[in-house]
Amino acid sequence: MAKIRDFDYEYFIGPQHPGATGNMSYHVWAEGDTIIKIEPNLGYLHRGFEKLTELRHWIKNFPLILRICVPEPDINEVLYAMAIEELNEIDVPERAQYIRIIVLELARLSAYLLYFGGVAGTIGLYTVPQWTIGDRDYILDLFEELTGGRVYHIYQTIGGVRRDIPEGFKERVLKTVDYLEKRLKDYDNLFFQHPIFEKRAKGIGIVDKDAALRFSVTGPNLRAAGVNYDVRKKEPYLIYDRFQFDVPDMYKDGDTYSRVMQRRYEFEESIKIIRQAAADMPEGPVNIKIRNPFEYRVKEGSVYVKLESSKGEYGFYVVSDGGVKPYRLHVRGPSFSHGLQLVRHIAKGTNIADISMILFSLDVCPPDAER
Amino acid sequence: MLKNGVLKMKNEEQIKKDIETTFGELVKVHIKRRHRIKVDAPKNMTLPILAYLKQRGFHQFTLLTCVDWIKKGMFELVYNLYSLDYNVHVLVSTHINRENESMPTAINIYEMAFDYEREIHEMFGVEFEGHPRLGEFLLEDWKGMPPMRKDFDTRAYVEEKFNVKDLTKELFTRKEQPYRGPGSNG
Amino acid sequence: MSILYFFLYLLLVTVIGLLYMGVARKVTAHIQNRYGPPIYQPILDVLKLFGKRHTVTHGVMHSLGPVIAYTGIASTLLFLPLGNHTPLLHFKGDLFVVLYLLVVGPLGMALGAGESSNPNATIAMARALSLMLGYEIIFFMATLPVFYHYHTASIYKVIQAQGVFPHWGAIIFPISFLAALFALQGMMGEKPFEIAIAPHEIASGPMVEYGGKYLGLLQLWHAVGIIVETGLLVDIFFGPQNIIWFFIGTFIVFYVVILVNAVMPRFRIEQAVRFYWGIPLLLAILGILQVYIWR
Amino acid sequence: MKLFNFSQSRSLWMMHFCTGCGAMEMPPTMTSRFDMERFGIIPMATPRQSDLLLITGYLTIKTLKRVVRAYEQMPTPRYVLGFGSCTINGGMYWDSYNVIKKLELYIPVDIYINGCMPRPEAIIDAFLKLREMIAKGEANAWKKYIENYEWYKKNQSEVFDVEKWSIKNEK
Amino acid sequence: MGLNLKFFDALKFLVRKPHTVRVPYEKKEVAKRYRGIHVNDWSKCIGCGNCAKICTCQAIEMVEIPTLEPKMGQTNLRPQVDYGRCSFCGQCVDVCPTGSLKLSTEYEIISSDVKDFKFIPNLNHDSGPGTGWESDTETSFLDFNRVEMPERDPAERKKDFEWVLEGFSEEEAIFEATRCLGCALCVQGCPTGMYIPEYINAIFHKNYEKSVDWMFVNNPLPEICGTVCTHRCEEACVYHNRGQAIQIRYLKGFAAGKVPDYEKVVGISKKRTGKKVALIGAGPASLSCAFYLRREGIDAVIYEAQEAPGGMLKLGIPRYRLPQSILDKEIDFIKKQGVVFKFGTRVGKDITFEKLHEEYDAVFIGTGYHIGMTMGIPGEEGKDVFDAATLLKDVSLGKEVKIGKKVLVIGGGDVAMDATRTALRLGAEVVILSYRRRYVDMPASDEEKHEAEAEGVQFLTQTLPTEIVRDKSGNIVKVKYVETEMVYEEGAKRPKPVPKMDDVKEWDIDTVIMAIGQKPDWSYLPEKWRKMLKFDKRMKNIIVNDDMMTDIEGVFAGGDVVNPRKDAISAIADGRKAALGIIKYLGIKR
Repeated sequence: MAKIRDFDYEYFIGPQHPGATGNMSYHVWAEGDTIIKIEPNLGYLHRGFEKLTELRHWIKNFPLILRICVPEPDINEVLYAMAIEELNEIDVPERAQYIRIIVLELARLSAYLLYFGGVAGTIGLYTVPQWTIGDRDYILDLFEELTGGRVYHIYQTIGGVRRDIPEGFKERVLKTVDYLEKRLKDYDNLFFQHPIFEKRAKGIGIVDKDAALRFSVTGPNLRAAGVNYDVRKKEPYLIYDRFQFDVPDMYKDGDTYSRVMQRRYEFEESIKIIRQAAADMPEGPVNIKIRNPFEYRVKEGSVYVKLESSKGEYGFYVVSDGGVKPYRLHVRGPSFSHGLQLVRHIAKGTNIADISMILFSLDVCPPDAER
Repeated sequence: MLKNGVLKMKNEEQIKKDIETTFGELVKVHIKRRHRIKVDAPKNMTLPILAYLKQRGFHQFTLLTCVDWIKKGMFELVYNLYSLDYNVHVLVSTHINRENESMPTAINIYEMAFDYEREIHEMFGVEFEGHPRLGEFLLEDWKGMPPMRKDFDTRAYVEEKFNVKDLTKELFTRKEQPYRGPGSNG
Repeated sequence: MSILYFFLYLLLVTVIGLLYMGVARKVTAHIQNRYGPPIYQPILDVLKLFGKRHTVTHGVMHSLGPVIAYTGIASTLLFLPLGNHTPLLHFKGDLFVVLYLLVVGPLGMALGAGESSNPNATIAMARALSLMLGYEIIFFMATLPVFYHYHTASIYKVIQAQGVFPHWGAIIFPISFLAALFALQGMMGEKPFEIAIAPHEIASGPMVEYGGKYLGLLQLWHAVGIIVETGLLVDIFFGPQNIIWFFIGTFIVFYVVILVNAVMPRFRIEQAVRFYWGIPLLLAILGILQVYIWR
Repeated sequence: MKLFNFSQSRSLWMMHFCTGCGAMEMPPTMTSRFDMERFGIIPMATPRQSDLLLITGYLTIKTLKRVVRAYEQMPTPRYVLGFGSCTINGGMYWDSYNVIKKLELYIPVDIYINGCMPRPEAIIDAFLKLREMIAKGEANAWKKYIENYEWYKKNQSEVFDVEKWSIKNEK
Repeated sequence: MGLNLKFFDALKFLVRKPHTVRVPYEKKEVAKRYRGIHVNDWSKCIGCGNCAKICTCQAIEMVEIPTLEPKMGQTNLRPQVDYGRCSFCGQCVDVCPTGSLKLSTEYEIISSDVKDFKFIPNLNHDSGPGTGWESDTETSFLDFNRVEMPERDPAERKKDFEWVLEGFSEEEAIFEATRCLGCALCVQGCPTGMYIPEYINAIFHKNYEKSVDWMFVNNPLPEICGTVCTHRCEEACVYHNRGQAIQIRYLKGFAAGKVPDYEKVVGISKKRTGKKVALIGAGPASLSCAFYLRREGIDAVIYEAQEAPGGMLKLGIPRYRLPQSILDKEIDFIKKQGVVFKFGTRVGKDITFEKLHEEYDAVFIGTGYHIGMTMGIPGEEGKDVFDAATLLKDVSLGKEVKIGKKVLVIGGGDVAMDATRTALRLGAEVVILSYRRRYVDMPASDEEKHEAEAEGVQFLTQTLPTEIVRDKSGNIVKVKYVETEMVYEEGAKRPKPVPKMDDVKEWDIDTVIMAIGQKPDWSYLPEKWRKMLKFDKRMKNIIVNDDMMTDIEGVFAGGDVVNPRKDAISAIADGRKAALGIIKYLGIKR
């Protein structure tokens, strides 16, 4: 029982702690059960990606770059490809765009399933992670079939995707999506409408509209605070402007419950997008030839590209000096805004019992903040 | 993919005009494409521009990044701001000397700059005047040159630190013949 | 002789308790859409823990904690009849002794955990003890009508008095039984009252600094505790007439407990205590009122 | 002893310490699709209770300090499973300035699985192999750590300040 | 607390069968495209090292396999994969030019020993075609289609002797140059071992002067080679295994053409050593030899029987293939280096070999094959029967040659192609090419065959002329021929043509050109000297040592008289090698 001046406890959440989101640690000062101060301590996952990308050819960075965000690696690949395509003014074939949409939305589904499991796990509802992560495996099976890898897909390339979809893949996607939709009812019963969950989650870890804007929160966390901001709608990248989908806006409280439920309804919207993309997918080529991977050059310039990940706005700032390697690549991870400064702000005064639920509900993913 | 000129860029042009009229000729504003404006500003004008933009409703401090232009001997700091109302990213870029020059901190304008500045300080060694805590951020017990600088050779560092051999050597290279035959020009 | 008898008794209860734990894991696994470990898994776990060579202690009290806990729960067995057998010790009012001894376990843990200087353990013990405030009173109040009804405070007597099927405490006092079930959930530290362990919040709480043999002892404590706690409920509300009946009874009660455990998240500590002082307390009071009305 | 080895092999409590990418294939392995608990392997929240340390991928220097510390807190016999390419020879991060390259220099490793990251099936196979080794009494890497303590400490001190990060009263 | 108890719904799973895959008792099928452990088909692998180059993790190392022999377009290196690095991205597969490397559906290596994770993959794990991560020409990063060289319209071009090609535009050239992976296998194909990846890379960077600088290291006639070379390098090119090789030849021609003045790039040697060397014949071998001798300050004097330099480049290759301007440019540059040409001086007649041997420090024989052979069939004596070498020589030198309207060309080599096309340009209306083997067996290069066909030459393969029938005035009227049959013999490399002698057919022909081969002329060499030289079995080629020196001290030889590959680039290579040999022989320090 370490006494630190006025505080009762000095206390670590992580790096080795089931309640920490990923491998990051929070240094907590608490008085009794109430947190007085919290200080994120990052760097456990710092691999120096930005340095490593500068040492590799443009194409060689694809296997590397996606490792930044483990739960949803595809966003990195797609963003990186988008950055190159924008700098080099490449038109991506239509079919590749549709495949990208399907991949991105499937990745979102899988990230959300992991998220639901994570949040439920923090309050001890261990059946939910067992279900959701088990069901997530069916999405991974789809990925494996499409891309050859379960988690790291390395499927994108400059100007498209590396392989066309296998035969019968669309049907299997739709089947899996149907299954997940069916299972969502089970999750509703056990988790989303569970009275104890509602009791524990409501009014906890409130990020109201002001705080959300002040701390540059993005993504579902911002939408749960009542700000309707979705990159897919505001600045439709790829071909998101062709799909009919809504951004759910029934939750405006910004508390843990809103954040979870916001994602639960976005889950359904993603399923809608996948169905449309599978239905509308045209025939045609899926990539362009880059001809020589060792001499591929990107025109001089800088570009900021962003997309909507399951955690928020994910952006790449890419600088090219016209060479075979990127000159500078800076990753803007959504966790940088809602995992550090925001946590410092909102964790004050919360109960130790809730802190890990709050962190999980914010969906703090340390690797995208540390890189 | 959105390209220049596909749609009308009313917001972008208005902001461009406003910044130009407010800050005069020293500040150069380019509309890079829809939703993206780049502002090249001298160092002393940067923070006023940020303050001005904040007041204009650019609530989101998206990113602070630094680019090491080692040949020019400059660091380029890029403040990336976003406004929900205008739906525009403004990238305010400024250059400072690589050595012996510091930048005033932006945390009084944008709180979010706190951690970004810590990161830039750690990775590039840029000093931010007035920042309360520029300490260790991602690295622990790091000694020596900040790793993201262009002149930091990570492979050589790894060879030495982790006792790994021959990283700097490419594993497959064509054997260069040093002598170029009698046709050699010199 | 009776000492030997006691140890046999203890061994039987420990093994069966461990098997119950195995069943719990298996059942939970099935609800979670998977197979789960074999039923004898907890026995292997304990064997392994006792085989660990190198263990660390944080002082005498830290090592003593599990011992106190285990001996506390083991001595409870002295008073607990497994069916219609005479327990090794029984006298008037042994219920109170049992209820008291049940507290020894957590207390021992509290002492040990306090020594370990790990904030997680300290928080956990604070939680465990405040949770006790909730369920102990409910449990006591829920059992009160039964003892009152049979005019005795001896568990053995109560069993004998209950006799066969329709004369069970659970049928005569269903409201109290319900309250006792609520209390049992908390007493066994199962969800939604798994607050003291809470791996996601405080890294398995009191056990955080225990390893090896100490942890093995705590596992045994838990195993015996399962039988003792469910057994107490069965003894009081079902009046088991023989040992098979007793174990069937405890199994059914335990099964219900783990089913609830599987579909529940955990409360926050003050929510749990508040919960106990809500409906269960009401039920318990209603149970007591029932005795009055009955008469 | 045999009984102990057997029960140890059937009951491996792994430390809930997930670092790096490999951590992403642990949830599927642990949860219903592959269900690791069938083999008696469950995650444990603290090093004191664990037998098995999974190094699921790369270790940054900052994490290595904690890993060594956690490893030293684990009761013997303890086992280490190196997961994926990164633990073997640096993997993807072979030229990263903040990631260690060869895990075996810093803590002894019983078994490695290749893959980036390994599939759940491979993970389970590795567990089964480890289980076999333990049952036969072959998994003795933890003894190496005690025997070659100085050597490991020397290697560790090359990447971080051991004095600052060691626990005095434990070995 | 609400009364929502729907969560008990979850208990329904108690009675359901879990969806767990009970590994290892059950197996989940691995996806077909799974990226597992590498498999390398050694029968296809050429050891180009591109997999090692693209590997982000430096997991792949090229290891020398002593049991393998390096061949043309193939090294004895094979990839060794370190699974302590590999991240299974499959980029090595997508960049593999031959498609030998793939990732199989096997994924497991479990071991306590770090060493087990590093091995050389071969076919051990393969689960068969169609499984694992494979790449075909469509999915590969590489583009297996070359940029076609633009040609003039066949109907137009066959009317004159202007160059048939139009040349690359800069854009096309750079686009084509992009394809070069820099693996340098082509260098093995090139007799003179040019720095091909380097100069192509320089072209990619639009740095043509740098490019030419690289070329001059071992080829003083880059633009000529860039136009008419037999481009063995392209056969060795990694793209050749599954698609079209890079247009190395034309890229070279393009870059050399972009540099109007070589002097700026290569400079002129001002060295003087006082030694002098005589070179017999002004063909590519002598030109090359003379150039490199001059670079080291040795005086080179070339004796040439004809009035123009270039040897076969000038006399054998028609102008529509190699324009005079290119020839002039390169030979002028060699002249500028200070090489002395003595035209119209036939050794043996105008000056004796002994004298050369006495006067000069060394002698280089680069006389080549310039006497056309004939078939020896009835009726070949007389007018309107030409041998191709003479015909081409006369045409090149601008002499008037008269041929008929219906021309038969016999033979299937490059010279035969040149003869047919020259005949067309000389006004022939029908040109028939007769070859005794099949079309695929023709030694002529594919381009020339296609070009000739496009211009309207009729290919009659598997035919053998047996007699030339003349009328009373000696004019040819007919050629009798028989068809042949290809017969495979045990142990033979290729099938042998066997004529069906009993079925004689005939063509209406008025001119016959024989292009069945050439031979050297040794008449200038006195008997005494000839005896001192060592020849091969067929008494055609001189045998030389590694320094290109013959058995006579100080007499070097090169080009067609030495080299079994009768092409310009081999001659250039020989010349260069001989120059190095002479420099060594004369004891000049570089």
